[in-house]
Amino acid sequence: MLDLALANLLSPIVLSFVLGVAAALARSDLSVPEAVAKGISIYLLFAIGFKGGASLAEHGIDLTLGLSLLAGVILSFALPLAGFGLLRMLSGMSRTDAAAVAGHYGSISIVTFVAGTSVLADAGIASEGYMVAVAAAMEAPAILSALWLISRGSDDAELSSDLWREILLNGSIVLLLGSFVIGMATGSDGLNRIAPFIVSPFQGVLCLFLLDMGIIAGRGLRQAGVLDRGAIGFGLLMPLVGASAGLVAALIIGLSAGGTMLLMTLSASASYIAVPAAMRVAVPQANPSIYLTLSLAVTFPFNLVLGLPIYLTVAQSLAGS
Amino acid sequence: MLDLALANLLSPIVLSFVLGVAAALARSDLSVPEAVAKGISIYLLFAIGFKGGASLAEHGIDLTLGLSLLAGVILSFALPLAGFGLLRMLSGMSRTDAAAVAGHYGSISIVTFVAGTSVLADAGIASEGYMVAVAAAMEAPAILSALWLISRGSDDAELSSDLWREILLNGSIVLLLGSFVIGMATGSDGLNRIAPFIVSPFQGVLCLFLLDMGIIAGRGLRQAGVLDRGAIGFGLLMPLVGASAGLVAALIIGLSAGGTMLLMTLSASASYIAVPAAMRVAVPQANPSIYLTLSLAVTFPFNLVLGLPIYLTVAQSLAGS
Amino acid sequence: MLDLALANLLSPIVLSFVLGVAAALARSDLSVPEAVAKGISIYLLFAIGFKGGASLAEHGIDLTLGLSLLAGVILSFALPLAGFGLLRMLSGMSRTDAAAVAGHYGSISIVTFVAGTSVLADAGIASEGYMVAVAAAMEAPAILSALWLISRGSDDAELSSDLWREILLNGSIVLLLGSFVIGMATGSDGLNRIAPFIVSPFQGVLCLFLLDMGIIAGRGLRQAGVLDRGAIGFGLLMPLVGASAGLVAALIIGLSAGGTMLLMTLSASASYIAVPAAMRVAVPQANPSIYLTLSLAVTFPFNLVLGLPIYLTVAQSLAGS
Amino acid sequence: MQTHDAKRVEITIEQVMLRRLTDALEGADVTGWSVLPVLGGSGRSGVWNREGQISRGTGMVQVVCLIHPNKLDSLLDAVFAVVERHIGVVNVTDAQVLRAHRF
Amino acid sequence: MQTHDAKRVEITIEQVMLRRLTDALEGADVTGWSVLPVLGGSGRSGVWNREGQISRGTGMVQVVCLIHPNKLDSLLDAVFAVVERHIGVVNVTDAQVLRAHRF
Amino acid sequence: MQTHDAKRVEITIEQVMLRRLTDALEGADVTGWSVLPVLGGSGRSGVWNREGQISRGTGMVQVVCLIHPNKLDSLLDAVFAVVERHIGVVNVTDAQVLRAHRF
Ligand SMILES: Nc1ncnc2c1ncn2[C@@H]1O[C@H](COP(=O)(O)O)[C@@H](O)[C@H]1O
Ligand SMILES: Nc1ncnc2c1ncn2[C@@H]1O[C@H](COP(=O)(O)O)[C@@H](O)[C@H]1O
Ligand SMILES: Nc1ncnc2c1ncn2[C@@H]1O[C@H](COP(=O)(O)O)[C@@H](O)[C@H]1O
Ligand code: NA
Ligand code: NA
Ligand code: NA
Repeated sequence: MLDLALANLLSPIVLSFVLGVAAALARSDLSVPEAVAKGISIYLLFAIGFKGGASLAEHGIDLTLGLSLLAGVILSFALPLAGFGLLRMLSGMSRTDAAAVAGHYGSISIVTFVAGTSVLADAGIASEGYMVAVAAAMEAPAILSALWLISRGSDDAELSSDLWREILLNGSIVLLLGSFVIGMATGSDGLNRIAPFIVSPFQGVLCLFLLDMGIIAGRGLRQAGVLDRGAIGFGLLMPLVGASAGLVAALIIGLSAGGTMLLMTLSASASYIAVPAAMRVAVPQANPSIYLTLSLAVTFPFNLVLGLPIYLTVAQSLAGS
Repeated sequence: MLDLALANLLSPIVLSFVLGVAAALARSDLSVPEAVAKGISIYLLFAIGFKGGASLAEHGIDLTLGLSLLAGVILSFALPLAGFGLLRMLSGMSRTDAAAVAGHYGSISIVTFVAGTSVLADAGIASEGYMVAVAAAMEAPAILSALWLISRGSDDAELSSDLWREILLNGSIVLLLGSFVIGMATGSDGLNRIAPFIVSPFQGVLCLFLLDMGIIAGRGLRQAGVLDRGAIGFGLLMPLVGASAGLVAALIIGLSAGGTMLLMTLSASASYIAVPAAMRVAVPQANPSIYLTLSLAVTFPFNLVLGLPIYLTVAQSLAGS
Repeated sequence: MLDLALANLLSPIVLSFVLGVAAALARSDLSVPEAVAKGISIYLLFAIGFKGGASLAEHGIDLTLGLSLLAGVILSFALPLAGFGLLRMLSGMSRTDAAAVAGHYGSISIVTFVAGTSVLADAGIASEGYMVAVAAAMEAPAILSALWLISRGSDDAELSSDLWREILLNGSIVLLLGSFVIGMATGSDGLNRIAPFIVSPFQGVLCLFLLDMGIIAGRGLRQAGVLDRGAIGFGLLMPLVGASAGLVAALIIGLSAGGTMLLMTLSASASYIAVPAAMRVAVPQANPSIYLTLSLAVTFPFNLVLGLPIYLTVAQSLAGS
Repeated sequence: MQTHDAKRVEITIEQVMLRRLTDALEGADVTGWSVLPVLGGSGRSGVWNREGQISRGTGMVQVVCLIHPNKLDSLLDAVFAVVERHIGVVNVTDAQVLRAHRF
Repeated sequence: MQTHDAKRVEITIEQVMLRRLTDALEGADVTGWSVLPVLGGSGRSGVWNREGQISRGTGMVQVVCLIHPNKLDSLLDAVFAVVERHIGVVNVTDAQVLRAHRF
Repeated sequence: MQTHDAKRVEITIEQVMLRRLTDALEGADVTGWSVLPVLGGSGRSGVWNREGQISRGTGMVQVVCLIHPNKLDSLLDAVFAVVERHIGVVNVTDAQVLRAHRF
């Protein structure tokens, strides 16, 4: 496992992230234009969705597909409750802030997922193509749990049908699921046609994206003063809690080693696209610096650098044939 | 032909467009940043121009080159007159609006052309490299016809020398012709050097572009209320009128099946870059919602989904050796 | 050498630049969005840095590495002094303007360097991977020389520690050196993983970048009225002075032909990213139109079109085994 | 040139709230506005900066509304209902406009 | 700090008309202005939005001009000649500027 | 709706000077501002345009600051210290704000 961790640490992807963090901490003016960062994220979502769909088309629909989706939804609903409890124990933050943070950890980070697939690809390990759909299914339920936690306290959270539609139809989900369906419909034929765009340069593009994520995370770290020690502890512990829950679910369902690793990764990761936007609308009184900093500047780096090799090692020794 | 239509419908390109339309109709916030959309369009114009030029350099200048350019110019001048007549018959819109719309259908849509070349490439059918130059030649004449139609009525349209220069030197024409010349000058040698950029990933990039076009078209469809039924009928009928005229011209000139299909495609397509800008300057009293919606939300999807396989089938059975 | 000059002139890269210049001179509205131009420059810096580092990792650290860095620093310090003298002889511009311009010529233009490596690649000539680090080392010292020249006169120039940090940690340097280190750390293994992104499409991307540079240079040429004849003469002569100094240094150190050509190119080139920003902050009284126009609209085209083949010919006949 | 009294209302609001704001404007019968991008800023909730961001949760935009003075109160009521619980600032200046029939 | 009376003129105009507007400004001897991007908006001709657009025919920009009050009339005449037949809005506010010799 | 007097200060300044300006604002105890992009413009030092630029040396941004009127003088002093030797323009308009406790 140490080997794997080291190999991961020395991958261009992780080093690009580290470069971004270092640049931001040193207050360099290195930055990626917002439009370019968004363009790259569209590329990544499209590529990962399409490849997942095409792989599903080739390998056929598995009996475990439905179970995996169900497991994802349950994990997304349940993890915020565990997270909330943990956070109230470890940190002194308010109920509302704690609930908002917990919601992020039930949902998922698609870049962490992408980095996970790239670790699998490097190790030559296959995984279920539909894990992309599981990722999409896990985005929203956690938001409901967070809002329920908040409304149980004195504070109120507004969940209009409008917001509900916004959450379910947010751009990332639509693109991920849409390209998944396109990949499924066009199969390996379609994949071959656009592979020189979505397969070969994928890892390189991911480097630039992680450079940008590193810059943003580094900027976040400079504001880490908003977090008490307990919160930081939570940001490092909660991914392991999530990964363990994901592991149990994967073993029950009987996913392959690759699929197990990805479900662990999803469960361990914390949202920073869909959930923050929903929280701003529904719970404006929750402090965005807390959840953005925790998710992006603490948990994301942890997962990228240490989490992924851990999840892979565990998954390989416990799951699959 | 049904086979071809189905294959086209299930191509990643068309499905990406459909995804964009669906996302916009469902009011998802999925969107491509303006800068990225413009960047992709620069890439596509550069690639298509360069490849056309390089192909011309390799296959030599054909006798039909001059004739094709001439045919393009004549079609561009003439089609707005036919379109104007048809539109006045079918729809209740004002003379000025009708003339402005007609101008769009004489000119061309470069994305439709690009999608056409990609359908040809999939079918393994060659075409004359200089069709790119014909596309460029067809952009502007239609604007003159539209302005003439407008000035014949009571309304006035201003065609200053300034505007004239703007039309002839608009960015898309300059880039398309410029890269065509570069491709011609550097030939297959130059092409080989940049093929990993402009050839292999082309179809994949086109998917993302059509995703964006789908979003814009879908947004347009939500405003389709500005169009009466006759106008929508025009948007579906006029491409067939244009394609027929293009077909006749191609048969007279003796283009290959591929070239015939492309001339039909050009004639069938409606501008939404060069002509709208010219109309805003010269005929501000014409309602832009009408011509933008018709061109982008009615005719473009029709051509992309149904038109292209029709034009290909017809061209293959009537033209070439 | 004429052959080489012609081949260079007819490369897609140079022709794309020419297209951009022509479009801007003809007042076409062709333009690349700012975010896209910045995105491409990030790509180029990342790719060139990474490849340099990976090549160093493979070929091992050369005895000449340290000497080359030292030579670069000395050239960067010294060339502004020579440039200042030459400029005062040739042109009537003020001391302050002359010193600001001279600073640009001691520092380097990374795009000129990139174009140089691409000329080498076309000619199949290898070069020392660490030349990228030399490029980074040459960015800043020239700024000190310029500020010293200015403060010697009556005018004052402000060099706060803040500005100092900004110069040393400007985004381009950090990205170039950072990706150089990543390339070194991950070696040919890392390179292989992202080669389909940073190697194969590199030349094509460079074409689009030079199209943009051409547009900016062309716009600059339209304002060339700010330059007197002597200044323009300086912009054409100074690169040759710089290249000669670079040649001598390379011969003393014993660089390969490729490395010699690149050191000549670096010395011949004039900054237009790092130095202009520093000058705006430290010497606001210096006229930016003068140094930007000279660097971008006079010297850059000269180097790209004529300089590079000259430097290559000279380097090949005098250096290396 | 003849000009007419008007009010220029400038609302800096979170991007996620934009659609809700424009819906409220329409509800208050205000149909003219322009949205300008904001790159970054500082306020009571800290400093922010849009560069490199992919999160849809961060970032403000500026909505500029020119209106007839007698519509100001209903506009401000509508705006306030949206920004009340959210971060953001609203300012009003006296202005003169050409072509008053448009407002 | 000493400030001086000035007028702040803000012109929201179609991007395609920008060069014509700045030419007209120059014609009226106005040589200072800044152009700001507009992301979207709403007016009598409907709602628009710049996202994902490649068409050069859509979209507005905002031109801000600070001028000496006694130049206002000639500026407005020049502007009006350009926007007259086109969509767009113009507003003027009273302002104070530093360094009045610049205007 | 109850509004309160305020000043709207708009500073158009070179992008390279932005951090220095915001530092100066903080030094003058001004903690609320927004930064807007500027696409291009014209002034005594000529015409410029951001399109396609990669140079960090070119280009302006616009900083908008809403403040309580009694803070205006110290703000202008702070701003002037930064723009004094640099290009850029500053204007102040009278404004009304909601939620005055924020300024
Ligand atoms: N006084 C102000 N002047 C201009 N913009 C402000 C001001 N206060 C806040 N803002 C903007 O509104 C955002 C949120 O403000 P706040 O709610 O105070 O954190 C800031 O980041 C700025 O972009
Ligand atoms: N009252 C207004 N306040 C601010 N911007 C406006 C207003 N009216 C129109 N605009 C802007 O000008 C564009 C065209 O307006 P119109 O000519 O009314 O369609 C709109 O889309 C807005 O961007
Ligand atoms: N009178 C003005 N109104 C609006 N913006 C101006 C004005 N004068 C200058 N600017 C802006 O400030 C920049 C620099 O101005 P200057 O220092 O006069 O060259 C210009 O390019 C414009 O973007
Ligand atoms: Na999770
Ligand atoms: Na047509
Ligand atoms: Na140099």
